Amino acid sequence: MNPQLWILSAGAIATVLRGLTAALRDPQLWILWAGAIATLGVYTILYRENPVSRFFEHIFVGLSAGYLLVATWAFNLEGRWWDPMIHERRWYWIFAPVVGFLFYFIYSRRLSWLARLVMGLFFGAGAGTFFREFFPLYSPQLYASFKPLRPDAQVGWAAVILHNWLFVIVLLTVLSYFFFALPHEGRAGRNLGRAALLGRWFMMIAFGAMFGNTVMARISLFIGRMRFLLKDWLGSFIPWLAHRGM
Amino acid sequence: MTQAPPHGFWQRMQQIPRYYIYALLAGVVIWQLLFPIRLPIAPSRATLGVRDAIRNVPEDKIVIISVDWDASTQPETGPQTQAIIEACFQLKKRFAIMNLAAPMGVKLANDIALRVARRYNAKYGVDWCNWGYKVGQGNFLMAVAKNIPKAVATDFYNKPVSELPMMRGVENISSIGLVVEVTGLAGMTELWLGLIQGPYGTPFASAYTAVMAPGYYPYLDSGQMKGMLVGAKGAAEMETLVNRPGSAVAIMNVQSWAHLLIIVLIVIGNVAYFMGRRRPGEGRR
Amino acid sequence: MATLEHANWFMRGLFAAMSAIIVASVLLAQRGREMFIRRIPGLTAIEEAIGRATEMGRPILFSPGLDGIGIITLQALAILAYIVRLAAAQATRLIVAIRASEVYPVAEEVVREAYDAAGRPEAYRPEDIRFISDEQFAYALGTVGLMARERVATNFLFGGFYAEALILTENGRALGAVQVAGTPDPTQIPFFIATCDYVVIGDEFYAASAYLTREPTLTGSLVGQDIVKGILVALVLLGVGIATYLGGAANEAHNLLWQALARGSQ
Amino acid sequence: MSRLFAPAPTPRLLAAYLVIGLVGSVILIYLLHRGLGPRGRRWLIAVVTFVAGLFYGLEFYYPVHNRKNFLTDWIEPVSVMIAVIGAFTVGLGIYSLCQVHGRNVARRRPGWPNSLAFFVAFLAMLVFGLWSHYTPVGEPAPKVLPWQNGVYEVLFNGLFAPLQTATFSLLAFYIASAAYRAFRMRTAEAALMMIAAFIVMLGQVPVGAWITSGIPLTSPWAFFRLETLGEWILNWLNMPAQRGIVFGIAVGALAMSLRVWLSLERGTFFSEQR
Repeated sequence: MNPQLWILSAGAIATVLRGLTAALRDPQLWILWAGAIATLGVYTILYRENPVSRFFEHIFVGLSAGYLLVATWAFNLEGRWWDPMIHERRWYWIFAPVVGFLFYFIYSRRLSWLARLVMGLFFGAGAGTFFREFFPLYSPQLYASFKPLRPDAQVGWAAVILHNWLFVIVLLTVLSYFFFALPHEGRAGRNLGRAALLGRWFMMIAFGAMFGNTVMARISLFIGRMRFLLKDWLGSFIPWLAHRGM
Repeated sequence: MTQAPPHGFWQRMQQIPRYYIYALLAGVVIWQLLFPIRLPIAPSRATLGVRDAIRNVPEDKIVIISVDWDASTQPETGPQTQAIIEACFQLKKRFAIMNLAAPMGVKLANDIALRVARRYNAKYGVDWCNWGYKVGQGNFLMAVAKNIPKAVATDFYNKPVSELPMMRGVENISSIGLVVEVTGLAGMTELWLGLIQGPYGTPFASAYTAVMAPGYYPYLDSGQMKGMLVGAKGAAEMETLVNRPGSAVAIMNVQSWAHLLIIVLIVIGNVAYFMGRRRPGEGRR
Repeated sequence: MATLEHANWFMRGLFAAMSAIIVASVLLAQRGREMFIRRIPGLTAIEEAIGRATEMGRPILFSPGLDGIGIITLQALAILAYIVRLAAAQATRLIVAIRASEVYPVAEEVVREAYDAAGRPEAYRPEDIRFISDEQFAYALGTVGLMARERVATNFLFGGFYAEALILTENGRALGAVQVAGTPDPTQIPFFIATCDYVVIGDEFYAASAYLTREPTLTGSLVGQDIVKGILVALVLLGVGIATYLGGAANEAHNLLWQALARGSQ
Repeated sequence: MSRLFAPAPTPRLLAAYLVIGLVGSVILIYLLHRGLGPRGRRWLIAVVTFVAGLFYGLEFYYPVHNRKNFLTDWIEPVSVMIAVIGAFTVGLGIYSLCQVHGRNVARRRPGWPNSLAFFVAFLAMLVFGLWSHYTPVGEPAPKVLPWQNGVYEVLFNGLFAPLQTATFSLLAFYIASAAYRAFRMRTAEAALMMIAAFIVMLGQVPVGAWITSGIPLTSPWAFFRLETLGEWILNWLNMPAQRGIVFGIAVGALAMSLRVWLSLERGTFFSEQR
């Protein structure tokens, strides 16, 4: 190993140690260092599946289960069940845990029908809620599709064609793709088949937009992590990095 | 790789190990983080819609920010939440943070709100508050529509919501001026539109991860949604609107070059594929 | 923005009609009436992909997705049964990669019954139904290792897929395998289109299993849904006609259909 | 009816009502279990599902007099009750996790230290999460937090959040390698999708706007500026296609809800007795 390499690596190790000792004194830096170690631990999976990444995976699943319990009690069960039942003495709240615990009978073979009974209650409530949502959610989608196909005072022919005509054609051809009970044979059937094919082509453009956006989303997750490693973590003890204006 | 040993140039081009590509991506990102080439960011119509929706909230009503996101989308939804909170403080609109799913969201958003509130010396309980993660999804929303203090009960700090100064007079959905949904989860918007915005006409705006945004343009066209932030791009535009450029602007600068890299990779990959196919004997195609 | 706290008479009538059509077609199907469902092109792509694997004498891999026992996974297993029948007839080996532990026993049962139905019970090999891992990315990487080791010629991915779908299809493509995928949720479909030979999109997924299983509730429901979609298309055409007649400015205020759909009863 | 649900006047009476309520419901469940055969049970499940769906749906469709009908006042209390019942199911997921990892530790299966790490992390977050919740620091937060709040912050912002962000940020690498090795324009469909993707991708980022910044905004060719073209594709090609998909999903969800509400799933996979 040539001498320059020695000096370079010794310098790097010294910098990291200086940062680590500073971190031990300030809890805020604990968070930074733990975050950096966790991130680098997960990134070892890029090389290949290894014990470090699997260890961090199990830590994450444990923290997630723990926080779910804390959040369910602290923000829900205490204020919305325990206080009304005990402090406001509304006795009927005792039925909530009783019905709630029926779910756990899914694990016993003889009593599992009781779990399906309370699931039936929730599926029924979910179906009823969807019946209530249907028009408030979808009727605006229907009447927003009533676009005029001829120009008027504000809108010229070019805009009408490029917007309203195209809208109606794309909407109807995409809808035609999802008709399954009508055969694609016979004169009318073949036209339906051609409309469905055109609908599938228009959907490819929509999937192209989703593809482009998904690439943008995934990449910004990584850029966000790299910015944390460079600006927040290394930047906390390497001033040159902190002022890069990231 | 079990393919036949590469012989032509294009075959070798197709067999480049993935670690080179990983290094290429990391290199482009680090280069642009350290030596950013800044380009202007022009807010789109959908982002202006969110800012205007916040501005048009009447004085006596509050804004609900539903933070249905967790750390898996933090680089996009974090700056979105921060920019929306900045806009609420700047435009002097009182807001309440809460969420229906992803319980982490309320804690992450609370940390952001505390940091930003210090800059505007806004007080918890007077200018903003945090209802916490509320179980029940549609059932919770139907209860909130009729009686907020009973449905929400206690806030993030375990205090009864009705005791917070800003919540005095906030009885039901008619005292809510705007709902802003920040999320990467499907189904949340349909709950708010179907059970709150549709029935009671409460204005609704959104901030989505870029993955989800294309699917919700129909709700922008129908006017059910006043505006929409699209991923880190929407957050960067909102940051420029409230002139607090932050992590989203930095991400978008790097994003430009990362997108170019991805497009170049796709083009070269396809050229290598099609050129490689012309050579006979490359295996039955 | 008109508020819609309660339905008006038009919505009551429309909802009652739509619900009656769907329920009636399901009940008719359950009482034995034959319901026509067209054969979707995806099934032809599946047959070609199996033919290719038979020609090359290499195995087929099927992934039923990441979800547990539920509507999407159960219909994916119905498609698996169809593929097993075809593969058994051509004596081509089939490997199933499982993620959710509760899906494992159901998948075993479906595959064994399919081999019996194809008249080749001896071809059923229990060790070809493999539980990889219940963790999302470990499942993806484990399945990719399986593809490379078994030199798989054809990949089928039907069911619920999420962010890891890309790892599966990218490596399948790099190994030169023919890939056919299908999932109802649109978010992963762009990546399947970029890497697979054919993709079954959205509700087509349900149509595929209805066509294969002839399950009365599924076929009846699909026929009922088609009629309701017909009603929606009629409403859109009527609305566009009225809007074109009225012209853009007067559209919202005077379009009766618009008012009927917007203004709830007070 | 509302007199029956009035709060108990004194704590001692409350305790009595609670015990009566608890014992009463357990007895009722026991009688149901003994009294009903398989057919009776399936009938009861179907009736409960139907009534729950009818309650929520009918309130919206039933004629109203000044914005109220006979069900309107019951929506809020019933919704709050069902929401809270749902909160009690949180243990289901955690029970199966503890079962899996508990077995790994008990039987020293390979990788059992990781299962132990699961339990340590689970209990640490549970203890420090609740402890710091009940010792709130108020506002503005003091410079030095009480030590248990400090540990909670390190667990949450130092481990929990970064682990999840880092795991999902791996996807950027997979997209980059897939972009080179797997995204092929082999079919016309894939080519059309890729071209639309390129335009939208460049239209969304500042460098895209810079590439076509040469075209002046006023000229008729401004339509072909990347950011305008991208916006047009998103708003006038992607939007109608997505609305077509939304209508498909709406009708599918309506059919699914009707089948669940009327328990019409008799023939399909649901009827398998686990």
